[in-house]
Amino acid sequence: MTALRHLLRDPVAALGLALVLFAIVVALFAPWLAPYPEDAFESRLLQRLKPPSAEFPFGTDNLGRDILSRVILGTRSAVVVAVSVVLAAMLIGVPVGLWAGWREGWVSETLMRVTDVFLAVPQLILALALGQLMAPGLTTAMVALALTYWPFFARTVHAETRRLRGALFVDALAGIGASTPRILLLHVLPNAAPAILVRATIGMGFTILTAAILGFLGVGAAPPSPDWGLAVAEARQHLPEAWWFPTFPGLAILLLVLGFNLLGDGLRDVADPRLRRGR
Amino acid sequence: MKPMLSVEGLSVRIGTGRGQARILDEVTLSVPRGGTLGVVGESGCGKSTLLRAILGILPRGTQVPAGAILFEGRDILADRAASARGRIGFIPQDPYLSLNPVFTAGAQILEAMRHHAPGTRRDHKAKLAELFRAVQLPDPEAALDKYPHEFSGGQRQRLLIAAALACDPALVVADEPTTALDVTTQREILALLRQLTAARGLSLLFVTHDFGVLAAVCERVAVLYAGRVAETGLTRAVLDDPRHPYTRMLLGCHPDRAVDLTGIPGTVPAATAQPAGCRFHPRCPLVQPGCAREVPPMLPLAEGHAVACPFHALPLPEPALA
Amino acid sequence: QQRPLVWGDTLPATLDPHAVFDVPSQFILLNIYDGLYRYQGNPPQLIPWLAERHSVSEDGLTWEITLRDGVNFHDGSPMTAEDVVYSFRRLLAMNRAPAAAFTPVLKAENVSAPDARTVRFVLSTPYAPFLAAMPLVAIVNPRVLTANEKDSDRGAEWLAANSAGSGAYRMDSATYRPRTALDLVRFPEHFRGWADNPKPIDQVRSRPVMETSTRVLALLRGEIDATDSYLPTDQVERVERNARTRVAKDESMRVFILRMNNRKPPFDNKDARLCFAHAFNYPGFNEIILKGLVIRNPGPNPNNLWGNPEGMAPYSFDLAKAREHCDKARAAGAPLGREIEIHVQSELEQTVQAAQMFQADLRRVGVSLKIVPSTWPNITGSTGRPETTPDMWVHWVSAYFIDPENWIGQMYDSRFHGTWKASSWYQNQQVDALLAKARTSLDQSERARLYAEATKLVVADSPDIWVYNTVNLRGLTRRVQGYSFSPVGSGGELRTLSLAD
Amino acid sequence: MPEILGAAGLTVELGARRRLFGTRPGVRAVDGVDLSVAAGETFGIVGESGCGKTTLARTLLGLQREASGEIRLGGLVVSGQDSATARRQRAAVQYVHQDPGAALDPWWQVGAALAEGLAIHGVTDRAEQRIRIAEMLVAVGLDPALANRYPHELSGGQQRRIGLARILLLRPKVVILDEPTAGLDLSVQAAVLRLLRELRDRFGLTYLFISHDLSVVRRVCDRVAVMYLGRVVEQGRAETLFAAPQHPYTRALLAAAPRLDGAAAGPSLPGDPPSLRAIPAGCRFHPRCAQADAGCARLEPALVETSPGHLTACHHARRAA
Amino acid sequence: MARYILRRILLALPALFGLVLLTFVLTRVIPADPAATLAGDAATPAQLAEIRARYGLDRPLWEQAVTHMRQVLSGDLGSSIFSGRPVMEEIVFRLPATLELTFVALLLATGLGVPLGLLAALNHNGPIDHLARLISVGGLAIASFWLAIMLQLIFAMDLDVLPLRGRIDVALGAPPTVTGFFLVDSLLAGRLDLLVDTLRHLALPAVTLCLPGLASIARFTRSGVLETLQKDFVLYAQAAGYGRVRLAAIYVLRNAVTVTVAQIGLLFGALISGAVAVEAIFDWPGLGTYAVQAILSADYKALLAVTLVVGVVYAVVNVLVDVAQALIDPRVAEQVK
Ligand SMILES: Nc1ncnc2c1ncn2[C@@H]1O[C@H](COP(=O)(O)OP(=O)(O)OP(=O)(O)O)[C@@H](O)[C@H]1O
Ligand SMILES: Nc1ncnc2c1ncn2[C@@H]1O[C@H](COP(=O)(O)OP(=O)(O)OP(=O)(O)O)[C@@H](O)[C@H]1O
Ligand SMILES: [Mg+2]
Ligand SMILES: [Mg+2]
Repeated sequence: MTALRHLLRDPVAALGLALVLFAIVVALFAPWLAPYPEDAFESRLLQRLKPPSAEFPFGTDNLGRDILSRVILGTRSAVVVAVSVVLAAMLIGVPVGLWAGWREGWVSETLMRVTDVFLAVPQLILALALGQLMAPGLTTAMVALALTYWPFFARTVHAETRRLRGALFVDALAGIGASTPRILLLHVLPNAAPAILVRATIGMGFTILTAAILGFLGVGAAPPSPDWGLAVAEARQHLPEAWWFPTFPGLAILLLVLGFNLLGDGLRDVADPRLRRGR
Repeated sequence: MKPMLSVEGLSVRIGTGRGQARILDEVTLSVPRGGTLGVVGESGCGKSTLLRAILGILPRGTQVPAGAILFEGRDILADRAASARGRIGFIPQDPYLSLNPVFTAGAQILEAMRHHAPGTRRDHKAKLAELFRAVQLPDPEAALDKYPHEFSGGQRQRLLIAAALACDPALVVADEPTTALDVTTQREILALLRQLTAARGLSLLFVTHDFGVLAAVCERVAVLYAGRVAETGLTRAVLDDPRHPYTRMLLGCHPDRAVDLTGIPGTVPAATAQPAGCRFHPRCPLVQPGCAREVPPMLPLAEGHAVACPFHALPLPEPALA
Repeated sequence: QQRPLVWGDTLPATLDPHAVFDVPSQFILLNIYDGLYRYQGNPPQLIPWLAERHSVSEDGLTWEITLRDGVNFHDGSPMTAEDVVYSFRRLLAMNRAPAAAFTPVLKAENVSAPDARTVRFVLSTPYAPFLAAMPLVAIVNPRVLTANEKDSDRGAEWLAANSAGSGAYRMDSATYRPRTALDLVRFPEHFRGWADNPKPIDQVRSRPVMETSTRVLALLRGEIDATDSYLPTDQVERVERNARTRVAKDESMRVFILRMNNRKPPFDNKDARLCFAHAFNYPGFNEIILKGLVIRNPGPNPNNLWGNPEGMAPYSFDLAKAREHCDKARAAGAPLGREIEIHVQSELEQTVQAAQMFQADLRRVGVSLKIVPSTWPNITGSTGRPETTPDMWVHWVSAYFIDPENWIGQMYDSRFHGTWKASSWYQNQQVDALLAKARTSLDQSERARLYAEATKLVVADSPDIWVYNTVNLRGLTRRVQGYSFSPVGSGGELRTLSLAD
Repeated sequence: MPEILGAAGLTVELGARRRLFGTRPGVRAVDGVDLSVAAGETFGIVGESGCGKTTLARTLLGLQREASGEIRLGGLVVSGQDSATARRQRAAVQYVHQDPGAALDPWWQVGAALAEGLAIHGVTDRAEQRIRIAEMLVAVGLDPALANRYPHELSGGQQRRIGLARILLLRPKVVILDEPTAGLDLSVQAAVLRLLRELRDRFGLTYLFISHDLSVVRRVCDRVAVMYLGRVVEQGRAETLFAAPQHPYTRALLAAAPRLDGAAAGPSLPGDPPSLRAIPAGCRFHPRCAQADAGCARLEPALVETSPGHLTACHHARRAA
Repeated sequence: MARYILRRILLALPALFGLVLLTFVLTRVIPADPAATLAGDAATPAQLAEIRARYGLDRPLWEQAVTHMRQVLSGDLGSSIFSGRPVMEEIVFRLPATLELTFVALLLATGLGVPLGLLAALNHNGPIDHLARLISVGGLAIASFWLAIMLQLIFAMDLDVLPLRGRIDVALGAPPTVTGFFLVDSLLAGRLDLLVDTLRHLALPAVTLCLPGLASIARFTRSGVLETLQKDFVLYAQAAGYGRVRLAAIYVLRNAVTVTVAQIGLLFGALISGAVAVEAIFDWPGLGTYAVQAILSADYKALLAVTLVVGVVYAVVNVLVDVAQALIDPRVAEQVK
């Protein structure tokens, strides 16, 4: 709770939180908020590429679909992608980081070297290749993103665990006979949580952006899904005439990623021990 | 003769999330020319804050509602331009943390000299090497180009002493310069400080919480409690015949002194919740109804010995000295 | 000094004319190399190019081609019949894309040069489109190639980034960057001479632009003088409006098709296929999305090719009819309830748009379509077996050579099963027989009849959905003069071009 | 009094690591230490920073593996196991860290931290936990309501008391106190020392008291060992050791301690303590020793009894005795 | 120091080995059949089999992997299946293009990001701090492909001040190749006009690419400076009378940027990834577009080579980063000893 208060005292972080919450609300109620909820699948050829108007506040796209509705509907997939990719990456990265950070010796070394390998592969290229490997589509893109993002969690958690392993309180716990799983799960993990949380929020921003690039390059979300990146990609052919076509989905990406990043930034400051310290 | 430094009625406040912290209140003390004054007190009583005020580096957000700091007769608190930074040398508390790890020892000190000492860089270097020899650093020439981590703790403290002397200060202020060191090293450093101040005729303001160290270095002492001066006087006089109940009880806790280990009941108040009247009254065995209302004035005793307690003549009740 | 002509069309992956055959490689074939025959004009005429004339034996097996005299390669050496033999043998030995039209009927040892000006081909079976396929083959200079041979690769590695031709332009190998930059210099001694073009272009720089949007913008800014010939229809108006640029619109022979895998239920059911065929919004797609810049094509062959039946009626967009067929198919047990996958080439926006539009309309007849983004190699990699071939996919069949064999022949004859062109896995013995006969007959009018017959049968079975025949749209700066289009090569022949000041 | 905790020839290597290319040598932080702590006494260990006091403690505790030597607990040899087993076997020995604040998980309320120790040792009943914690908090002089605080909300003295409470809940026989008064104000220090004495009497504890504050050690310890660079150089009863130190290092150490009367007594000790990475040959103290002669540089002196119950490792001390 | 560098390099080797293996496995299980693409139109199954045999595509996967490893170790990255050219030759001209772009972007990101982060930290929680954070985080949030198109429309089309695409004007032609870096080559050739033109062409793609980097560099600098400002030695330096500007710009910054520099190593991977989209839109003939083309045409040899080369570059950059850190902070190399 104090953390939240800290966060809200920082206007930039508060803005981030507001953006993220707004996006989540929009995502939850998307079908009720969108003026034309069926526009994910409809095509209305006679209304294609109409500029913004009262009827279509964000204009219409190349198949005559309402862009506002599609931006709203797209929020859901953006949030779902962000959350599930980051969760999946966490599921891989956190245990790896914990274990590698706790143990000494070749197991730990090997794990970190594997992490290095994944870090050395350019994320987008790996994602593209994976996109080809499995049927291209949103699921593939998500798997690919999770596979490319887990090393960041592994690194963060590894560093935190290394730091905490040397902390006196961990030593003290070993002193009173606490088992390793107990120390790792009940003490190291919660203490690493702020760093993980910061990494996660930044990761969400990163994921949305990369998913958009993948959509843009044609290996992300499949049409007709109202994916934002896909929309910008589709809009390329209609520029600069239909300026509204890429602009609104582009702005949506900008705002949500901005929200996640600002939130992460704020959390970083709040989680910073310097600000927490003091009696 | 005018004192080298005199602090007059200095108050320092800082706004915090839990209200105003009254860190220093009406602190008055002075360092005579060529003399040494020790400031002792428990953790959090405002020793470092006092030094920061003198050095003009109070943290952001602090207010100084009252008081003056006169250095060589000029108020350096009111008139920053008159602040003779180069003329006040500073020896910090922790030699391990007070040197920038990514610059060589020479680079850091020369940078300060560039601003405050006359002469060229060549002159500075020569002078610094000389100082390094004076503080008995091994291999003084090479020391200029070494990084802090290549020195031991004692050597770093010598380095910092040299740095404090680099701009030919008239006054040196030291903030617990030996707490991070071993006793054996501490003894060396204290001896060095004594020798250097005597040889150069420096005035020294020395902050510590260790009465033993105080006895080894300082002629005069001011005892701080919760941001106020409780007692001041010649070190020997105060140590041999403490008058303030706080001083008496504190000294009674010293392992060399204590008849039995008791401690002082209660705790030091938080800076945000200072009691009214005498700051010590909630813990004082001699407390009287008036203590909670009125701030006791400094009562002069013999030879500049003064105490902020009207009941200083009363004996402490037995349990407190059991 | 005049700014060189900057050609913004795509470059092929390799410059070796015997290694690839796709639309970009035609640019190399037409400008750096010469073939025995060449298509020119629209409708395309097959004109003798390095050849002077040909003769064919009664049984249709032995073809003799007489070469023109006085043709020199870029290195100045004269071209002989032996060089032509070398070229064909190299083509057949490499056995890559352009060889596909010949390998079934021609063995390397059956190409020979009885004299310096005659080349003889002896086919294993009669093959009517033989001559039509001739322009596919570039004649290369064996002397240059053998000099650059490595591990008896017939100079393949070298030729991928160099040239050994006789064409109207020669390339500058030093500045060549694969798929990025190709600089061409006019070859003044080209055998055709330059009399028909008083102001030929001396310097041509080919600079492909990868992104469609960038390509159009680059044209508008004058950074390039020509786009590819598939300008997005939505951009046409804008390019035409610009004072500096124009759009060349030429009816081509390139059919847009939605394939159905006839082996996979529900597409093994004719009613199901007909249901789909009636559910595609042809007018919406052709007239509104593509702004009428295409021509409705009712069958597998392009409209403007011979061999189409008279008065063939295209399928109409009629959802009521579609529903009727669907109901029938359902009654027959066709699993129309399952989600049907349509694979699109995600880098080709039009395939995506068509699928999205189709999806919306199919929903109204209760069929759900799932769009799967994919790429050309991924799809063609999967068409080897019916089980791996997608339910549906979207692509064009371009004009590689001008003969119904290129379209209906290779698409619906079951002997081609396993190739991407025949990926609807259509099987009809009657059609097979008709196509086989048409392939071997040397009588043009008989062939036309046979193909018309086969087309009628195929269209009745509706194995695929044919949507339109392409109008090629190439953005050009107005200083480009003398642009002449032919469906083969898409107007990429530089010889006739000149630059206005 | 019988011995409760003892060590013989205890040697500990730190920082040795097997590497891809050879092994990195470590340092001997503890080098052949013999020790015998009698039940119920307070045994002090003093020495300069880095001389291996903490390492010795952690080894006795079983948190650090010894390289060689023997550890005895209640008459049984308990050395030679891997860390997990060692720690289990030595549950009767508990340790209070040098920095009590850092020894508590900042995310856990102190009550929970105390309960955790109980839970690990099999007391899982919530109500019983609560009762025992409250009792113990009172025993260490704290308000039971403090159980709901986070470590950073406590003062240094309070943190130290919590540290004590945490291990006392485990009913140890021997408590190793690592610099229990470092960084405390005089008044708090006095209270803590008093508390320690009370607890010892009440729970029948034996203390191994590590400190470099000689005034404190003199006051609270029955016997004292002086360590220098990983070795014990002098050991004996506190009164005798402080009154008549025999090793020149002990003398220097005593002389260096600042005294309230301001008088400086005895010789000062020049130079910094040498590093464990470059231990001098012969007597390891000889480069800083005023009495050193050529023999000191060659021969390492053994720890021998120089007077009854008093051991010294110095060539000259032996001669003097 | 030399030992330190050597150790870093040795540590990078197993990672590179793993990378080769990983990418091989990935690329070879992709269903797209290079043989089908190669054989082209109307290829018969027999033709396909023949091509597969020729390229060893019919061998068991592990055997292909061993062959591949052997080839890589002998420095032979193989020939592009699709173009028939040695992959190395294409990379040799595409790598400098990408590196030139990423280095300029990195330079921009550092040159702007560090001062921005410093400014924000010095105004901690002030309006400038909030603004700087908003800007820097905004940079991290903008989709590069979208920004690229917008920049094209504004600066090339509407304002008509910068070129739209490519590395150099077509009419000018590239400088004679020495290093492959046009900036260097045009200087070597003494052609200022080419240098200027190269810079003009670099402007838009480099700005697009630098934004995310700029943002993270600014963020890390900010938090590094904030952290350093809490250190005792800063207080001490203040007491010793350091000038305010000097204190911030040199004394504090040098400590703070160790974190930033470490970040640059990680950032490099992101930059190369970002280059994929940016290169496509600006027609930059670099590795990013090459990788995309390789993927789209199922040219697995080319893709393997690209990932390997990028991996090597990444490793080299990270060794450089380690060295830079050791130079900035003398304790770093010390710790490893
Ligand atoms: N920025 C701040 N905000 C709030 N309170 C502060 C701040 N800085 C110092 N204080 C409080 O001011 C009081 C005096 O601090 P100071 O550092 O001067 O004490 P000290 O006597 O030097 O203590 P120590 O012996 O621990 O160094 C303390 O109670 C401290 O908590
Ligand atoms: N992991 C390690 N690797 C190498 N050397 C180490 C390691 N841990 C500690 N040391 C060294 O071992 C020596 C003994 O350390 P120890 O903590 O036991 O000393 P101490 O007497 O407790 O010191 P202090 O009074 O400062 O607490 C020190 O010189 C230290 O530098
Ligand atoms: Mg202080
Ligand atoms: Mg210790």
